[in-house]
Amino acid sequence: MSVLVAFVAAVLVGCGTWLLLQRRLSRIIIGVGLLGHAGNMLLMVSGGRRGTAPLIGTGDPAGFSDPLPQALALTAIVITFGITLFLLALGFRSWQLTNDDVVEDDVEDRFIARQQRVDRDIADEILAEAAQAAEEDRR
Amino acid sequence: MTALIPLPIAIPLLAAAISVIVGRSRQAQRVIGLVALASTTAISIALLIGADRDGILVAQSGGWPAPIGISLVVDRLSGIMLVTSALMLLAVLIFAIGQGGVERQHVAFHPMYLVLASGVAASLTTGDLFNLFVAFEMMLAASYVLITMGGRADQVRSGMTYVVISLVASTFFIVVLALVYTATGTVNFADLAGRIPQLPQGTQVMFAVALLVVFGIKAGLFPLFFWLPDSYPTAPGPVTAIFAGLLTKVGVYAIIRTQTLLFPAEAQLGTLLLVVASLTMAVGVFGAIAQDDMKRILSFHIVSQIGYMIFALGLFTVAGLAAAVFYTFNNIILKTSLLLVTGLVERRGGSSRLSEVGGLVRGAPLLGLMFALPALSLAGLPPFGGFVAKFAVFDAGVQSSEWVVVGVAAFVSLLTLYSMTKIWAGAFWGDPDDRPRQRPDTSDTLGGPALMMASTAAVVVIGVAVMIFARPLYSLSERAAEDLLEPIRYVSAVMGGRP
Amino acid sequence: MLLFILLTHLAIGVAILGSGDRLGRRAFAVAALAPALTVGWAITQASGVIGSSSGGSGMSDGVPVSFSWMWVEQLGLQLDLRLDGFGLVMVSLVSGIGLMVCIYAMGYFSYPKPGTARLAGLMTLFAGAMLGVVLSDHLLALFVFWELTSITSYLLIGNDDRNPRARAAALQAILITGAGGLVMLVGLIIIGQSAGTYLISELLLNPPTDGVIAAGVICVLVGAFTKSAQAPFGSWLPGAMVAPTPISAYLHSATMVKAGVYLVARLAPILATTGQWRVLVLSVGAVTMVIGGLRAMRQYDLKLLLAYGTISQLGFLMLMFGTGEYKIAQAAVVLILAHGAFKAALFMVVGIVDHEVGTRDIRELHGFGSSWRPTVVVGILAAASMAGLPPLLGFVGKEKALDTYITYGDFTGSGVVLGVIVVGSMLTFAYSARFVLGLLGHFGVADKPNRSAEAHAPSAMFLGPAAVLTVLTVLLGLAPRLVDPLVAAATTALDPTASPSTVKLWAGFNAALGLSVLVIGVGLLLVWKRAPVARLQRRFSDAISWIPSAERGFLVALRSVTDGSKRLTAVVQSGSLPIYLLIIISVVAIAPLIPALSAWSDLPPLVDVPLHVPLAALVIAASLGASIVKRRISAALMLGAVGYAMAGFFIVQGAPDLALTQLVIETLATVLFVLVLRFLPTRWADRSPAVARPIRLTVSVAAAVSVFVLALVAAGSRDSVSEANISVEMIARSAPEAKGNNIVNVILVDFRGLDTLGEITVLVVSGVGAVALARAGRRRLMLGSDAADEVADYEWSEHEPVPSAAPVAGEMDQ
Amino acid sequence: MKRLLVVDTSVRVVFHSILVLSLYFLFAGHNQPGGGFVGGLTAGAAISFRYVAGGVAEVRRAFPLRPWTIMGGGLLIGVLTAILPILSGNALLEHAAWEADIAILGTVKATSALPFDIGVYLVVLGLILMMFEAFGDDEAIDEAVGASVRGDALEADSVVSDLFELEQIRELQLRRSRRDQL
Repeated sequence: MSVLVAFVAAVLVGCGTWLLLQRRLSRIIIGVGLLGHAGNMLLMVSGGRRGTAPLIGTGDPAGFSDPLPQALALTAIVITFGITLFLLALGFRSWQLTNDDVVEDDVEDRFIARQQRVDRDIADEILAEAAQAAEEDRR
Repeated sequence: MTALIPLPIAIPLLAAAISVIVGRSRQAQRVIGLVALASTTAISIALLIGADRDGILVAQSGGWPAPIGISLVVDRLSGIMLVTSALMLLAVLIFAIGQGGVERQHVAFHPMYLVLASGVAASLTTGDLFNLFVAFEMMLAASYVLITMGGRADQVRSGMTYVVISLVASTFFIVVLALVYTATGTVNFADLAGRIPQLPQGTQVMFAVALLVVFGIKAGLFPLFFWLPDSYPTAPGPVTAIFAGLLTKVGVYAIIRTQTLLFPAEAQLGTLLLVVASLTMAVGVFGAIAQDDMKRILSFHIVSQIGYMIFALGLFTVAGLAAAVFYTFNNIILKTSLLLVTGLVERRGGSSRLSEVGGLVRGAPLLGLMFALPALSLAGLPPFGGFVAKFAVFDAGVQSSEWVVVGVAAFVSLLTLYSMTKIWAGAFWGDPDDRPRQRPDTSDTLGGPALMMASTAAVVVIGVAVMIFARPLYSLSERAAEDLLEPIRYVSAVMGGRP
Repeated sequence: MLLFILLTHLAIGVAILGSGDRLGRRAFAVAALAPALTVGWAITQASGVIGSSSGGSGMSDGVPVSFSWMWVEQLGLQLDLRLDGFGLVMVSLVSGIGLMVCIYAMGYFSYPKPGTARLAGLMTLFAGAMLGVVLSDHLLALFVFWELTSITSYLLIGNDDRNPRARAAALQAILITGAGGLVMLVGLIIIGQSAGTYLISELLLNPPTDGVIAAGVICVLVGAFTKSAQAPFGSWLPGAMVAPTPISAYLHSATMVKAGVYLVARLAPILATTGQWRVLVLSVGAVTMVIGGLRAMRQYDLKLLLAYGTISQLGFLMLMFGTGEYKIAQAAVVLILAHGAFKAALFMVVGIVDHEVGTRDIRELHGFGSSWRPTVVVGILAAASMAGLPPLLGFVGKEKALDTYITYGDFTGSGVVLGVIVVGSMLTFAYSARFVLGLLGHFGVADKPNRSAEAHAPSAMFLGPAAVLTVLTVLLGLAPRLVDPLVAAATTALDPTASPSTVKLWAGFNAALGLSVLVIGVGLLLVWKRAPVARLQRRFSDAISWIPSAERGFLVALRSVTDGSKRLTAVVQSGSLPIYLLIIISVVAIAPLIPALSAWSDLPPLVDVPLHVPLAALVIAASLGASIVKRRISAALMLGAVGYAMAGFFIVQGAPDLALTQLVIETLATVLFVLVLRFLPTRWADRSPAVARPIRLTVSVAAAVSVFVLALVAAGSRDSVSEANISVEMIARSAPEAKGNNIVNVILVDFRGLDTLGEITVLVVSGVGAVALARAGRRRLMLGSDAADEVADYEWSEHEPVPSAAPVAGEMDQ
Repeated sequence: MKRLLVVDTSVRVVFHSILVLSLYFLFAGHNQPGGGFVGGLTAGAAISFRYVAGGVAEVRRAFPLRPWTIMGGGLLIGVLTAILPILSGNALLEHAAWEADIAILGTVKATSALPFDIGVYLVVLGLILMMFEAFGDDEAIDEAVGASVRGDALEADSVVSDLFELEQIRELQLRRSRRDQL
């Protein structure tokens, strides 16, 4: 690994993070794509040395690049590709439903956050009742 | 016996492939799914017995000796988890078939569910860090489809959160994998266990923390769990049940496995785990108290209880690990049964919101019983299995003199009890007439369709069986814990004669 | 047989619960079988357990009956049951009174409502659990039964579940006793671990002396205090009075609330000299006894009067048992028997009044007709026993208590405690008198309807159980020798070193008798001057009203927990994906960075291949571009450019397979991306940025720095591992054994074929999932069935259209 | 859609040559760069040409088999190659190899890794086909969108199109509960 490769991976991660931290699914997908490239970049150099293509009969096996990370990277690329397609489908469905691909906040969480729930909590009910009972008791 | 090891992965996968092809016939899909999961259950039980009797079982895929090929390993911990998950998967499948709903309407339900089963089994048996990534992806990919099955707006919304966060976590997993291979030149667990101790200590701790964080996202540790209570409740009923029961616990399994096997004592994260565990327990249970929807309450409890498991793990003693193992499988059973009951409540009362249902115990006393047993167990009240689990955790904590965490755990346990009584008082007690209700279905005298009731009852009975057979099960957990604290057993079983 | 008794309770209870409401009030007849059986069995065991010796001659030679069953012995969880002398006392209380209550309940529930049978079933289960508490020799088994009594009590209090007050009281009871139970569990674990055993009988022989045990003692006592409604945890008991009277009589006066006292009695001989035991037990007991008495004196509801009286009496029992002196404990045994008998009888009388008149408010009682005379007599006798008047059992107990305290109370503060007991007894006399006067109609208010005079007198069966208990009180008071052997055996069981004395009605002229006279005298004065006393009390309670009461404290605590939970959840659970990602990425970036910095080593070469430089420039430029551009399509193309540059890297690195895959995938991904993006608006605007830009930037930079450092640290650590990469062996084995020359492909399909299998599974899944989602809007097309309706499983969003439906996706056509 | 004969023909020619290339990648993969993934993806690229030429109908004409079946079949082949060795007492995914000397071709090696690679190929191919079914079926998409405009198929979902307005949802829920009470 060289400093340059680590730096490129770092830039990819930085840009990917920047894209992840907002609401558009299509940007998020691009961000995830950049992160994936960073992972592949690191996998690619993880064998520790550069070499010729690992094909038996094309050269000295000692000069081959490490084939295992290549296989791992290939698997990772394909898996990320598959999941990204699914994410695209989610964006597509979101467009069907809302005409946009914004990732909205969770409604229930927002209700709780705004203390807006109209339905009174069972606990509240019970507590109020108990408080009343205690009050009567005090007379 | 070792020939059986790949089958819990392969059989559901084969069934999934066939199930995709025969997509037009729901009947055929059902038969395939049931046969596959039933045989998986039987094989898992055989594997557990084998692993307990003969020690760690290893199969090398492709016949290549470790670390060239991918090793599949069943030790006692894997075996326990395999059996528990297979039982739950089977029960929930029967429940789903009884419910109709998404199972009946959607071609893809059965294949996805079977892939999920296969992915879970693969995660639990693999002895390879990269294969663990692939297994997680199988499991997660299937879960993405299942959680959005139906394509409703709220599902798409929560699905986006769930998928994006899981995907980010997976990407970080890749980065960590790349770095692990960079530093050690291997991805095989047993091989790593020999190589990681040679690294400088800072690097060891770095990897320990990085893996903890990566799996912590899947397991739902504080502060990485926020996606969980938002997304699980939107899935179709049976899917929520199996997610709640299994998925996070597979993350916990991965944490237990990697933290005990890969890292030597001086790189273990005892204190960090204890702090994280306390926060997870507390924040989870506070979240549960703030909720109104049964599904959401129970989802927050998932988080809270993960804290107990991590607490027990963080002690790194035999008692602690035994408690962690016992707590984990018991919790899988409890969570599954509670969410299945929630599904029935939803059907019976027309909603799973406590403000919209009530008085169910009068019309459906059996439902009340099926909720009460696991709920009391979850709250750790004796003499249920949950009590034994909680007691084991406390006992181990006291042994290690971790007073503060034991105190937090006790307090959280009380709040869990409060939360369960809140559900009980809200859904099962009270007057249903003064609550807005929707589409209540009170046609069944039992409390729900027979097949749904039967499968739920079966899971509840399994939970009760944990109580009755607590002694052999705890002994088993203890033996599993001893294995975990002696990683050399695992290493020599996988590597054979090799160094 | 011990286990059989418990299982019988379980079986009968479950059977009654299972039968639903079919049995009606006859359920109590079935329920009575269990205590009847237990009483019968206890009688057969009595001679053996008590032994032959009588009180005066010292040690009892009774042999306990025991049973042991391993549950999880590695954890020390096991079921050890043991019936000894004290156990016998408790069993006779639990099952004797249980039997009476069952018979009484048949009269009480003469017009059963739905759910009555459930009460009977739960009561039987409770009785079983309570028997378990008093029969357990093992602390953890005791705890198990202890919690079971809490659960059944919860269900019994809340049985009238449509009544919000019943639900509230049930919640309060289970939370307070549950909290105490948890603390107690921790305490038990501490004691058990430091003593090496959980068996009470073994602890008695070898009391632990470890340092941490002081903490365990405090924890255990908290549990005992909550269960026995001691100050400041007593608030749940008055609330629990919403339960039907038979339940209150049984659980909340005669049995369950005595569990805490029971535990203190068992542990006092072992732990009384340990840590803060005596200070805690005696001060809490004293405060409880006085406050309970004072509050009882102010009640108008007969049942609440008795409830506060119970609290006061429990405090009294704590003062007796908590000393750990067997002489005093012997008096306490008499007292616990007496209390069980008279308090149950009093509750039953109140229940009769409530049932026949329809009120328990003494202001609405105006005296009863002559047909009520037996009931009133029973009530007066029982109250007299409570007040400690001779020649009743209550007097015998109290007299002995005072006597033993005077004679044997030789520990610090015993004088103060004696004073408290005297004052408490005066109050007891006062509220007992209030009960009697109330029953006789002295508090009747003229403007309230007089219903009591013409109310129906209770049937013989209804009154019978109370009468029996009262007869016992009189009988045993006159002839205390009858209980003498039992009391002696119980005392010996509590403390093997004890040599119990005889229980007498008339112990001669001594200091205790003088105190008794004083108590009765002052008590009479309090009754005679009750109006000024009440005024004084009101003024006093107004003056101290700023001190938060226990109820208030409980409510405030609970409310602050729920409010705090909401507030905390509102903050941490924002529901917003960008914020979740922000937190997750921050943790992911920073957590491993900290240990990594300590492993920082020398930098590797800046550049190892010159060709990397232009490729790196391209990647960096394209990825920065992708993050900045405003058009979706441009961003997608930028991502494609990064992908192609990556392929270039792969080629340079010697990975043609990877490069090929990358090229094709990048092309396809771009095509598909564009296919989807064509529907979406071309530009994006951050309508409401979830994360402020500076924070976004900081976290992005942090993540980048973290990856940079981690990568270099990992690379720098490679040299410290001696073994070669595992791929070396793969290269060697690829051609000869796997018959393939392309090693990457061999790894994919052979060495690591399992990965590939998983990978194609993921592809299948995402393909199926993507189609399913993309077509979710037109399920009909895909499934060939009209599926739209039930897929969504009762979710609100799929109900019929609501009038003001928001705008639909029409704009997209423009 | 209007179609140009030239485009049509050239696309078909290109399509078939790319398909052949993809098969070459598949079969040569064990010894040279290529393999099931690359092969399948290349075939996918070929499909995209057909799609450009004639939309999803053209894609369906090129591959009359349902994508479901192709994917399921591919996975089935893959799993079977993994499981079958177990039945004969070997390890999961253990491959057998045969070598034969044939006069003209020289030494031909065949391993059971090939069917596994074929499975991979089919899955990838099926995936690409499915993607075009999912995102490329313009007619069906228009129909679905039309339906949502008309308010039948998608009516319930489009109600929540403005999720951002919490108050609206709140109001909706209240109105619904009121309606249910009636």
